[in-house]
Amino acid sequence: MILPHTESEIKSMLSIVGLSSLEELFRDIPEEARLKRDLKLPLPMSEAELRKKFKTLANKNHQLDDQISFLGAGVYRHHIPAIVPALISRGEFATAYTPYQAEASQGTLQAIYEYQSLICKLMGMEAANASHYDGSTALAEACFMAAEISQKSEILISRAIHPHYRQVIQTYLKGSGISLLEIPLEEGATSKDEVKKMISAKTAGVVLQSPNFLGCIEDTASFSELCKQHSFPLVAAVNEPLAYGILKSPGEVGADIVAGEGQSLGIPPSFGGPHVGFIAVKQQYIRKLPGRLVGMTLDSKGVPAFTLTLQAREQHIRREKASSNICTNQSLCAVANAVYLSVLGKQGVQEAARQCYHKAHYAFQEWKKETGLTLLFKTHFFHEFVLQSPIKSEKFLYDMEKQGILAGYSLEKNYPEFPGGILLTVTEVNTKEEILNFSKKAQKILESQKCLNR
Amino acid sequence: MILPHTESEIKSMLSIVGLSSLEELFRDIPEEARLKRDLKLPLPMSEAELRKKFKTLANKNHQLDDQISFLGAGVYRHHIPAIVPALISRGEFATAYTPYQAEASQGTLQAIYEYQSLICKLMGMEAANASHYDGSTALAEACFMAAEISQKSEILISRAIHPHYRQVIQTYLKGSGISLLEIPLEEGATSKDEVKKMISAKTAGVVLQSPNFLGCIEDTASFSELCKQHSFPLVAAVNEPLAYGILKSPGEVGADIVAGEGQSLGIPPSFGGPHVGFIAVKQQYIRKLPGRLVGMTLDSKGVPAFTLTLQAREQHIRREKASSNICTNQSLCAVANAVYLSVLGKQGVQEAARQCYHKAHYAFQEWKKETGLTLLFKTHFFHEFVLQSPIKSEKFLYDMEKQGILAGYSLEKNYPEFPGGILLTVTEVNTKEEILNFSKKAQKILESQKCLNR
Amino acid sequence: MPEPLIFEKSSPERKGYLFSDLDVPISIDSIPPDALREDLLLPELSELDVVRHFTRLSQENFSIDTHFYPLGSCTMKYNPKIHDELASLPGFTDLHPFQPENQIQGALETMFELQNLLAEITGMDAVSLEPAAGAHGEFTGLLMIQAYFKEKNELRHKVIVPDSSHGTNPATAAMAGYQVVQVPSNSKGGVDLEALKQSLSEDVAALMLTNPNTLGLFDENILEISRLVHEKGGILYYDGANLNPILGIARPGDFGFDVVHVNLHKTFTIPHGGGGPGAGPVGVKEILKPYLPVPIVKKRTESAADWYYLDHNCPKSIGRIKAYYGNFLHLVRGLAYILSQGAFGLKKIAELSVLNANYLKEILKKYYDLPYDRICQHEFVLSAKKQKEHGVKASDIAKRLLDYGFHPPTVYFPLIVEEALMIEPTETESKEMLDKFTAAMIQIADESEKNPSLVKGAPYSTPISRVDEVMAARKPNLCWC
Amino acid sequence: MPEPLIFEKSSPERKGYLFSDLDVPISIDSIPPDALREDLLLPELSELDVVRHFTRLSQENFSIDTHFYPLGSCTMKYNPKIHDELASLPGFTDLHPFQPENQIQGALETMFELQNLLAEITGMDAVSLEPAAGAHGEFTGLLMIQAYFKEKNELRHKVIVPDSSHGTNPATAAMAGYQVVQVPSNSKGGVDLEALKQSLSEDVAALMLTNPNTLGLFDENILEISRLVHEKGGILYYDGANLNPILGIARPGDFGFDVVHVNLHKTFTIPHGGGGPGAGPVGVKEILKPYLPVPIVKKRTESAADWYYLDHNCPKSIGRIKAYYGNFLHLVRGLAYILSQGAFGLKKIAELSVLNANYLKEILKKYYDLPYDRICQHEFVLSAKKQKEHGVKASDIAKRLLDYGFHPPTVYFPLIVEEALMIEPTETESKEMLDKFTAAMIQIADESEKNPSLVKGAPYSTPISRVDEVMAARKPNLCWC
Ligand SMILES: Cc1ncc(COP(=O)(O)O)c(C=O)c1O
Ligand SMILES: Cc1ncc(COP(=O)(O)O)c(C=O)c1O
Repeated sequence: MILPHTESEIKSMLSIVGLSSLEELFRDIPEEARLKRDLKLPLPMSEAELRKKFKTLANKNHQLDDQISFLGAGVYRHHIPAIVPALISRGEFATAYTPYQAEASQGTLQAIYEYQSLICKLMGMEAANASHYDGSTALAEACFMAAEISQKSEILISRAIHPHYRQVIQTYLKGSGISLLEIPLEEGATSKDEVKKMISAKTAGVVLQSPNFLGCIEDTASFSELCKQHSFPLVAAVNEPLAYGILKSPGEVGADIVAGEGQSLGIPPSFGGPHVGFIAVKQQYIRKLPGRLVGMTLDSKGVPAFTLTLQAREQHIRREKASSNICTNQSLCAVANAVYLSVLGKQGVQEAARQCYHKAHYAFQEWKKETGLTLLFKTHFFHEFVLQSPIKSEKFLYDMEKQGILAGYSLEKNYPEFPGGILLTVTEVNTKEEILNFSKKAQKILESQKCLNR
Repeated sequence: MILPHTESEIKSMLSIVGLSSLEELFRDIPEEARLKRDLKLPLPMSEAELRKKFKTLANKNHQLDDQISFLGAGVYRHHIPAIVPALISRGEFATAYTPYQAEASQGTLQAIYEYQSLICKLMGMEAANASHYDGSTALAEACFMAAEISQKSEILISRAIHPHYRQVIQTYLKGSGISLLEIPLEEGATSKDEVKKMISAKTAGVVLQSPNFLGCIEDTASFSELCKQHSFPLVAAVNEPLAYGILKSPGEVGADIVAGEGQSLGIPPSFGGPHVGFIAVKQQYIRKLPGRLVGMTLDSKGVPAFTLTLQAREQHIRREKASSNICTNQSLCAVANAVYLSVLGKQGVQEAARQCYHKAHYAFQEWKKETGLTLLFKTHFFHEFVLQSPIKSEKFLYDMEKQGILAGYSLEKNYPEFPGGILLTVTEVNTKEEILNFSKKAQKILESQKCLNR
Repeated sequence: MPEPLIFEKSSPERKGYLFSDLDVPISIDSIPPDALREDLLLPELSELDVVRHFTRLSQENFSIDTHFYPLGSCTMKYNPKIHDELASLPGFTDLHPFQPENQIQGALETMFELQNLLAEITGMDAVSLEPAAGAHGEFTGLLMIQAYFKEKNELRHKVIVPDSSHGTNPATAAMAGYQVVQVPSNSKGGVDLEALKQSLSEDVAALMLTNPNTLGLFDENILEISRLVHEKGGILYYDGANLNPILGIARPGDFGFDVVHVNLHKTFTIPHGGGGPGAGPVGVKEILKPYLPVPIVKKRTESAADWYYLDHNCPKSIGRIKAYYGNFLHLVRGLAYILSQGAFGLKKIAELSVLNANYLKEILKKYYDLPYDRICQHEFVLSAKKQKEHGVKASDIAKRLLDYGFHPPTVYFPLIVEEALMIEPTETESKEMLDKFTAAMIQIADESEKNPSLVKGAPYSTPISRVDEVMAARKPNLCWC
Repeated sequence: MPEPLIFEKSSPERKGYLFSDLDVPISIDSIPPDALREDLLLPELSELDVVRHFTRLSQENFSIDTHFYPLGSCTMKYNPKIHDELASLPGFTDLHPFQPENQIQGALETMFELQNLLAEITGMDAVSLEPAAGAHGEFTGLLMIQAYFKEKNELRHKVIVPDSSHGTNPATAAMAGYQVVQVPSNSKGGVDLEALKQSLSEDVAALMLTNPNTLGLFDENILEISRLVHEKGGILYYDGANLNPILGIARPGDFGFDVVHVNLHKTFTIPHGGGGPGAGPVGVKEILKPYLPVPIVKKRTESAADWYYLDHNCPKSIGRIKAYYGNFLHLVRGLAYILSQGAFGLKKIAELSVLNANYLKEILKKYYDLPYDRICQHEFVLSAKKQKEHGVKASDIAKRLLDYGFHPPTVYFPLIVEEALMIEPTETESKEMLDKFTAAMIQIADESEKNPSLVKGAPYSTPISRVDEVMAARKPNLCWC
């Protein structure tokens, strides 16, 4: 891309400004503060050279689509309708800024209002913000909210929350005086007995996810009751929003705040980002929400219109008293979510969830039968489950990868208590053939391993 | 894609129509004329299945970009600025119809008016139609025009016109009573001596191209004089519009009608289509032009506006008396041309042409030096030239292809008079490295061939 | 002109695009100076200028993606976005027509498959995918007919065309050197059989029939027509541009037709692109197969693997009718569409496109004159006769519809209906949309009575008001200078 | 609301999307029925409905692709389309963050290269690409500072923030648990040195400086400020969101700053997406390097080939600040931009962005009050004081600009200027465009005097008229029901 200025234009503009050279524009910068050399950068590339370079880089990666993948663990492969990228890439959406000028931004504003509404419907909530960086940071801010609401300082978090999320929350809470305690697991689900023991006068809230990071469906309703008894909020975390195509939504099972990740809803894995976080709440907490909110109102002629609202929570108005420092969010990804949920609609979301469920359950049964790999936990699951590998999980995954299969996520690093544990995900994109293929390859690897061990 | 109708809507609509079943809608079709079975088609595919199927098909092709290519011969690889596909794929351009309703189609109309103007500027002409199917059919219709203008029946066409184009013209003229005679070549250029001998009272026009199919630059001006002397039009054919970034335009060297192909201007090779033809003329011939024309006019408030015009030439008004049967043209590709010419602009088009020229000349010199391959013709060329292979050209190309190089187009089939002739094209996309690579590979092949022959 | 011309945005010396530096030495060997161009009057803009210009222009269009577009005879159905994605796979776009056969197997397979599916859908024996549009397909068809009679040594110089046919039919016949004989429609909108009989003779090479015709009507006498023409040794040409309403219901081949073209850009969802490109494959019966244009894609099964190739070896072929092999990327789209639908899906398309049209017709006939009050197929033609009594013409109604957010129907076509409004809703529009459209049409009928000048002054909401077409034609300004 | 809500377009039972048939047997093992959802209140539409809806919505936006968008503090420069193409290569999008290292070498190389280039551009020793936006980068930076002092066992609980700073600075400091101390600006728009000195103490962990600040001014005393803070053992945080005007001209690292964040979505052409996503990499000097968030991309050269890996082994790290590794696709865009420009190109960008701003300023200062009349950097702030005398506020001027086809400047920010109009043209706008903009602004100044109610009633040409923000906040309607 080249700049539009011609030499003669530069001259005439300089003369209006009353300067004789471009250098003079920088005379406020103290001499000693200036860079006295050229930046050490590669020579500029033409568009053609960029294409070549980035094609080469991209080709050094192994696309998921060119292999068989049962990798999930918080980032999921789902079909993305062609209209999602086609619509969100429209220049009018992609190159607009935050819709501060409502009259010039009704497109973004209405799309985000619809996004907020769609997320609420899916989550069983009453208000959602206009998006957050990702699931992990949304959940961290939800922890702040919980502490703010309960005016307490100890968050109890399930150990079956995504390890990255727990780490991020740990980081976020650093300066806040709020502490984070982990609730141990039982059969892959959060232990009710343990949580009861942990609750104290300091407890600010409980963070639970269902289906959790290990794929297990939690008994959220009981936790909700517990929270209600003690009058602190239940924060529901979400990794896989599509699950609520068939499972009761967090709202229906008693969550007060829902925070999580929308990547499943029309956004490709993208090596981890951009994805999109959301925070949704019941009506009474809307003024505690971090981030932007779009509201419906009327214009001066009485026509329904949209605008950013409740801005008094935000940094640009309230500065250090704001409910969060967030400014730029993940708006365009939120619009992708809105397009996705609109085109799949009620039946599509139900069908996607249904297919995930049945394929995952078929896979598990098939693999058990053919390879002897067993479920580590007895708890019900949605589309993700933990298998127990008889050999080191890293080794198993490595051998499978050599056979063209990404056979899941090893729990060894983040859950040393589950040696040999492998988290596998099966979604509607996985075919029966792929599932059978897994059996064949895994059989061989496990066989040969047995031989070695003998 | 699924249709929007729900069962209950179908019922209520049928009742308005006064029918009780969808079958009844077809009662005008005689029973015996109906298809009594299901069409024998594959089972319907979901979007995901389509993606898989077409990715597989596409992968069975070998992309040009994954090899080294010096193949041209009427279809050229040039850099396509990213904005070209980004803009023409906008739904408002892509999913609009022919702009019959001017007030609802100013976008397409203005873009096409600009296209017409840009083509005129590049070709040195005064009016261009809103596009034609491709270069070959545009040229065929230009032959009709020539005969119509001169009221004669014999078209003299250079043998250095693209063989496909000559074949298409032959086909087009079949029912018309116009005949086509080929002007022989001399050093790769059209023979002036021969054409003089061929001109007769029946001559309707001369068709010449520069640079011609064999890459040679013709002395068009002399042909133009000849045509003027005999009062029939000179039709200039065009394969490579970018040549006129540095070469005099057909208009400047005396063409009356210019017809050709715009693929070079922002359209990928696409296995031969869609590309885009154009016909441009001097002012006096505008009412003879086939196809749509966009004109500038005013709206009822005096604001400049655009509309289809001179429609009285066209089939939908004039039926059998129309200047052509063309209705659908290649409008969106014409818009691609307009975007391409706008973003490259004067300097970009000049630079692209300059680079083609210098790279081609460097390549030819390098190859001569390193491989001993020689130019078949002494005539000046632009970015395409014919080398003389000492072995059968098909064999040479085959061996080169095995080495990852598309080493040009064999003339053996269409120009048996040039055995061993290979047409090579070098454009700005070819790098020096590729050129040197060609030398290395060709050297080896020719060496080993010599050994065999010894 | 709410957006200035691209030329008016130009500034001397401005650059919009950067090429890689020339990586080879500059050639000394140079072109004769008198061949060198001196000036090049192209605009000079920045990339942003160009993006903004064409983005803004695009917004001035009505399109399927933004508006209901019930343009008769054009089948403005939704163009699935997935097809754009498939057609822009680099394995398709970055492919040269002259690559060796082993490098283009995927492209040839695509074409082979589409040839076969279209043959099945139309009831024909072979299909050529070369024609770039419907009219081009017609031309190809007539040249084949010509070649056929030439070989039989029969001199037939006439082609019969009903007065309700599409304009390309007579234009094509003339272009192929035929004398055009027009037969009138009967009171039911079909071909007048008596007139047809009288026109038929040993001079007649072919009858070109658009069916369903441009009135949206299926000719009840189709089999009789077919019998009559064949009896006289003539060839039956089927303009299948309007195939949409009979997909999976009936097939031209089964009516006895010998040649048919279809418009992939109508029935098979190729986007119209503001007027093109399209694709107009032609199907033929066995008798015309030898004359198909070259090349034809064929398959041979070699040692287990299929091998596709381009057959140029067709001695009786009419020759080549377009450089290379058709609008290939559009063939990808057409194939994707058929595969996405299957037999059941295609039939549903036919049924619901016809249902939509009849639904509109039944509602609107109370407000507008309906010259042929029958079950229609994919479209129907109203007349603005009643409105004309108040001075409101079909074109006024068309312009007024723009203010209601609808693209107008085709107007003044077919020529045989006075003040024609030709409405084709297509199957991809929902009942809600149809209901909104009828509401607007009814409103306009009302306005035409009560406030005709309101309608005659429309449109009021478009970027420009009504254009002066007379001035455009009188002093044609076709090029900026 | 010219376009109905998506929910209002829904029709029960309508389907928009088809999945492949389930190819496995249905599982008998089933979820406890009380976990099953009963109803799901999502809309039911066809694909065309959805395409039309969002296409039409998009058209209601102003955007860089359609309008000049001189929104101060936001650097609304052209976002090259080539970056969209590169960032959507399947080798980047179809990549899972947990794929084994050998499968993600291209992604890691991309990140490694960008880390290094940003370090060079900012004059820092190491860079983390994880933060998703500027504010996220600030938070990361402050946590690193906190960790640094914690290790040194220094209890510093204050962060100094000038009153001209961006709102995220104090908000971030508060979020990290700091007490925020605000220092005023001096008459030249820079930090008031005396006030700064008084605020500085052993309690101060850091000064956060936006430079050029939100008045568009480069603080002449930058080196003095830096010296003062370091003297007291404080850390210097540089808000580099406005790096654009000093690219290749000066580097925060060279001023003595220890941490800097940059906004790839401002200076480095990532499209703003209607508010995000962005990317806010953070660079640090050697002393803070141990505290960088995990993971960091590193390279080791093994047997001739480079090998990239994610280093999690950083014992002093503040930890993870986002799941996975940042907004990766945006990093592709940022890298592409830097590579397309090179050293010369980046410097040109700085120069011309500053030239554009000063050009506008010089022309407009005759019509609007200019509180700080100095050479500005990328932007400048006018005050609508004079216009206010006629009852016309900054927001009125903003709305009126819409009628002239311009997106307004940022208004009422920075808070220290009364009726602020903060104008940042960026370097990608041409002189013609700037001239058109000044013409409109001058016209509005004139209207403000002669016809203030015209300005106060604006806009007149947008899809809706002025919205009622008070009502929106009083009875928040945030969700359709
Ligand atoms: C009935 C009929 N025949 C033929 C044609 C001509 O097709 P094309 O425009 O593709 O040349 C059309 C298209 O408008 C048509 O509607
Ligand atoms: C000076 C300054 N600092 C910080 C920020 C915050 O960056 P972000 O919106 O990416 O969080 C901005 C962006 O608006 C800014 O202009």
